[in-house]
Amino acid sequence: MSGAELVEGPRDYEATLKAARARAESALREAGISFSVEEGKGFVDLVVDVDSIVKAAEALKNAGFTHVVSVTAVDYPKKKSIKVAYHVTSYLDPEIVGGIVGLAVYLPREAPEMPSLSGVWVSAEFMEREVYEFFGVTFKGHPDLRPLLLIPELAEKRPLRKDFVVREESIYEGVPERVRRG
Amino acid sequence: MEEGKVYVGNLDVAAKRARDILLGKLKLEKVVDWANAFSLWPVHLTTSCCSTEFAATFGPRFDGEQFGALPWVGPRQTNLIVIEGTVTRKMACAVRVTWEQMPHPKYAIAMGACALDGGLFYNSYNVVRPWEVIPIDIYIPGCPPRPESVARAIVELQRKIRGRRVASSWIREGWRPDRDYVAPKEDYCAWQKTSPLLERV
Amino acid sequence: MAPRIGLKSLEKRRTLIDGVRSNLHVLAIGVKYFVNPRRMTLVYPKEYPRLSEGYRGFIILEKKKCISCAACARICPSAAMKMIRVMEPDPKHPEKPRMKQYPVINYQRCIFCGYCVDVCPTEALYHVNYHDVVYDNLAEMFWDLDTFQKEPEYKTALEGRPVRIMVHEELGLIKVPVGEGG
Amino acid sequence: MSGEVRVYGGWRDDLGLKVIPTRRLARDVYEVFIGPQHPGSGHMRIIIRVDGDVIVEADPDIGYVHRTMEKLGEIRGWIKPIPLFERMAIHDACNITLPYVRAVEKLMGVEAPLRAKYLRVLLCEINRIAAHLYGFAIFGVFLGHSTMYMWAMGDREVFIQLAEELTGARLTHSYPIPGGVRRDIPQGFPDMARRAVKYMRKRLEEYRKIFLDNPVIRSRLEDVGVIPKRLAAELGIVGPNARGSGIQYDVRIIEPYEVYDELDFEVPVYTEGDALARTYVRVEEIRQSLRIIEQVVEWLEKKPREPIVDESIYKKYPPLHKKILESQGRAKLLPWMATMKVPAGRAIGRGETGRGEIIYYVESDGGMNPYRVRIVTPSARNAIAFKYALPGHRVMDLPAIYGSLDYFPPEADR
Repeated sequence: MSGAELVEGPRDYEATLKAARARAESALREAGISFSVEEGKGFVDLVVDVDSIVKAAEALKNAGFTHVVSVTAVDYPKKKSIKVAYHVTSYLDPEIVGGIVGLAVYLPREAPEMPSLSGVWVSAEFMEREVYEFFGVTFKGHPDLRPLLLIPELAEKRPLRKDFVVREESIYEGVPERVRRG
Repeated sequence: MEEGKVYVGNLDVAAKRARDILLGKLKLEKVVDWANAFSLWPVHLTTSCCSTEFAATFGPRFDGEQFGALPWVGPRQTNLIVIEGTVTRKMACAVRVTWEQMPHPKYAIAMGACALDGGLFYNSYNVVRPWEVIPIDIYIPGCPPRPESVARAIVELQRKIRGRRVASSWIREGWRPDRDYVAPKEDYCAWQKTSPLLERV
Repeated sequence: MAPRIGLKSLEKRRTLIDGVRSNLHVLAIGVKYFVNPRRMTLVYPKEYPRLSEGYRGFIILEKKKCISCAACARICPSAAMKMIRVMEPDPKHPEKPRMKQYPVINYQRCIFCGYCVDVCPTEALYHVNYHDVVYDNLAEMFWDLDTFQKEPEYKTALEGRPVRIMVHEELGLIKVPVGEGG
Repeated sequence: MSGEVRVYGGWRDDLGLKVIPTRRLARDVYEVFIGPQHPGSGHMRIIIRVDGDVIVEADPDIGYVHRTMEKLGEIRGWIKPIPLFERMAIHDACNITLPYVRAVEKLMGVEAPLRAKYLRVLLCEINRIAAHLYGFAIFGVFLGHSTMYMWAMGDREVFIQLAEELTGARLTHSYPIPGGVRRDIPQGFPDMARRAVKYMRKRLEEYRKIFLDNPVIRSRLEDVGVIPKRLAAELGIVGPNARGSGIQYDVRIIEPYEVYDELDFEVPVYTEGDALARTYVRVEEIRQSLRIIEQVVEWLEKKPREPIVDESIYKKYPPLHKKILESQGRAKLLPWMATMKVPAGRAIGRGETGRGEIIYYVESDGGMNPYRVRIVTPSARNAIAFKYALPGHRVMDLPAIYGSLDYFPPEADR
């Protein structure tokens, strides 16, 4: 890695993202994996099938995406699915450095399960543990799947799912009697 | 002394004798309170982000040492606990264990909105109120409080100790007459016993 | 005029002379500050910093200006600002009392972000420029409407004299005593 | 089994990288629990397994300050999460909230005026310096170098004073809002900032002598906790820790936000990857931040004052608000902001905080609350470095490595 291009100065992120997207798409196509694209501002998600996700991850890793920046899970109770997106990028390849591409998969909300990608990207290990405790997604083949941030009894409740409701106080609520009387 | 227990030296008896001499014979309550007020040693327990301001209090600009307070590492050698911000469910155990390790007479200051009523995290599922875990003497509002506020809390605590004879009466009675002893509402360490974290191979 | 990346590497210093020289440097600095110490410590509470006018300290209500719009309570991120309803004489019809709502504040929760002051359409709320007030019980910290209109007792001002903190080119922070007026 | 785990002398690239299985234990290996109440004031626990006094495995047990930011971010509207997310790293407040604000701005389609952008950069750099100095102070505590603690804490106050004059709060500024900032610079601020810059430049020379080139410190940091370049890239560690390992990455260059592409500064990268290199990166960054502050202050002084909020907000201002903005430089908020709606969409906002890259994934369904806010903080990504940097070192190197990684638990746990 010469990295000579980096030293030049500020880079155009749109161009980087375009290059990263093209690189990822061609890598998936070469591996014979079908995918659909979901656009976002500042990144792009490539949605694949659960069965082909390990192959897709390996293809992306070989294409130069070195690490995972975020394993993002979103709960959609209406669609009865949980989306898990591995947002990956590269540190070493000057052409795509910093361009965020998501490798996403939709899982059923009841008993979501998918193969762990921490074998491909080591940096996903802690983030997968996080998704496990907050959403209840089981990662098959994860070396060490246990709650990371929460105590076990709270992790059982899967707090980031939409049916775990945390209520805001209203603007009249919670005033003690002494204060209300003035 | 209890049968079957090994003590190194007879500390209990010595402490009782010292107490009888200091408070019984010599009537040195004032001296005891004065000495106690100017040797507040906060334990180095950081529960959350107010620790940045707590560190600043003992930095050069505000210099907490001028009040006779210096953060110390081992809980066994300290007598003041400053709850620096949010106490989470996982941390509550550490707070309680640290508090129980500290020798009497001991005091607690709750620092910041999170340590009073949860502050921004009042409806968070992972936050406990520290006054449910340990009894608190002084509350400091703010998020985070300024270092002067922490200094003010230490000054107020010193006044409270000297004005209400807190330390001497505590030593004599063995408990704080001006404050009910707060037993924790639940066993905050329960999760550790069942935690998969400690699973053995 | 553009940011760039600068590749550097550490200078290794392995020889004995280097080590001795560095040690002497350290000692020289120690001697320098021993001879010419630099003191920035505030002797609290004998002196206390007079904070700038824009400082976000305790929030006080000017009831006359309040129009009961509840914008402050709605924007409060920690739900510390609450609305209470009180009966008071109507200026237009003195015989008929009317219901009006006013904010009260819970200093157990307030985070001093100043959103309420900044959102108030009539400037009915303002900050005092001090912050070091402590309490020894929780109930006192939920201010009722009367307390909310009075600035809290500032014990430090009774005990000490104010100093203003300035940034100095050589000494870092310096303190300058302020007179009675400012 | 134990032979597989015992790799003494740090990780090297030619060993190949694999996940360290945490639960494998040899019979003669002892477990040591460090924290959460420990001298280094880190509110986390590291469980290490030692063979003699050589660390064989490290298992960072984090989550002691998990305050459920992501969940609370979903129920508090769009503007209230700014003070909320700020609490992740209150000594780096502007840096940590700005990416969220920028993500919301991307969704709303508004942009801050140029002056507000400069003000944001100004506070970001002041915060960056203060955050690095805080890191040094804690590093000093870790190494038992109490002079460093006192010096860094004292000099940090200079920059806190600057931030306080600018925003009205010591640490928790809640400064950027979607479409602008909350305060303009007060009278006399540029001179004050210049004095602070001059002061800090001189101090950095003394820091070098008393801390960085101090033979005692060097012998504790040099070649300790080496993270090679490829390992750093695969672990995805960020900020000064990555740049200390030769990774040429800084969000201010990769995705220049606000006005960073118009400013003249350098991003220091060291190739050694040890604890000393990481420390040197931070010192260099302070020096570059001082340069940025100088440039920004000059710009702010030269250019005439203009509204520091977006046109769409400014034109809704009643006359009283306009008067306050002119006379006090205080941008008022408008009541609808508490309940505003943001168009549906998904955006990633990122920025370079003192500790590295922070990423906010913000998803909106067009409602009054964000549908999902995913936050990946720099410390959360650096946490994994403990697992790979510690094995092979002696227990007494743990404080040096821990301190050099500049790990801040409230930020990592969110």
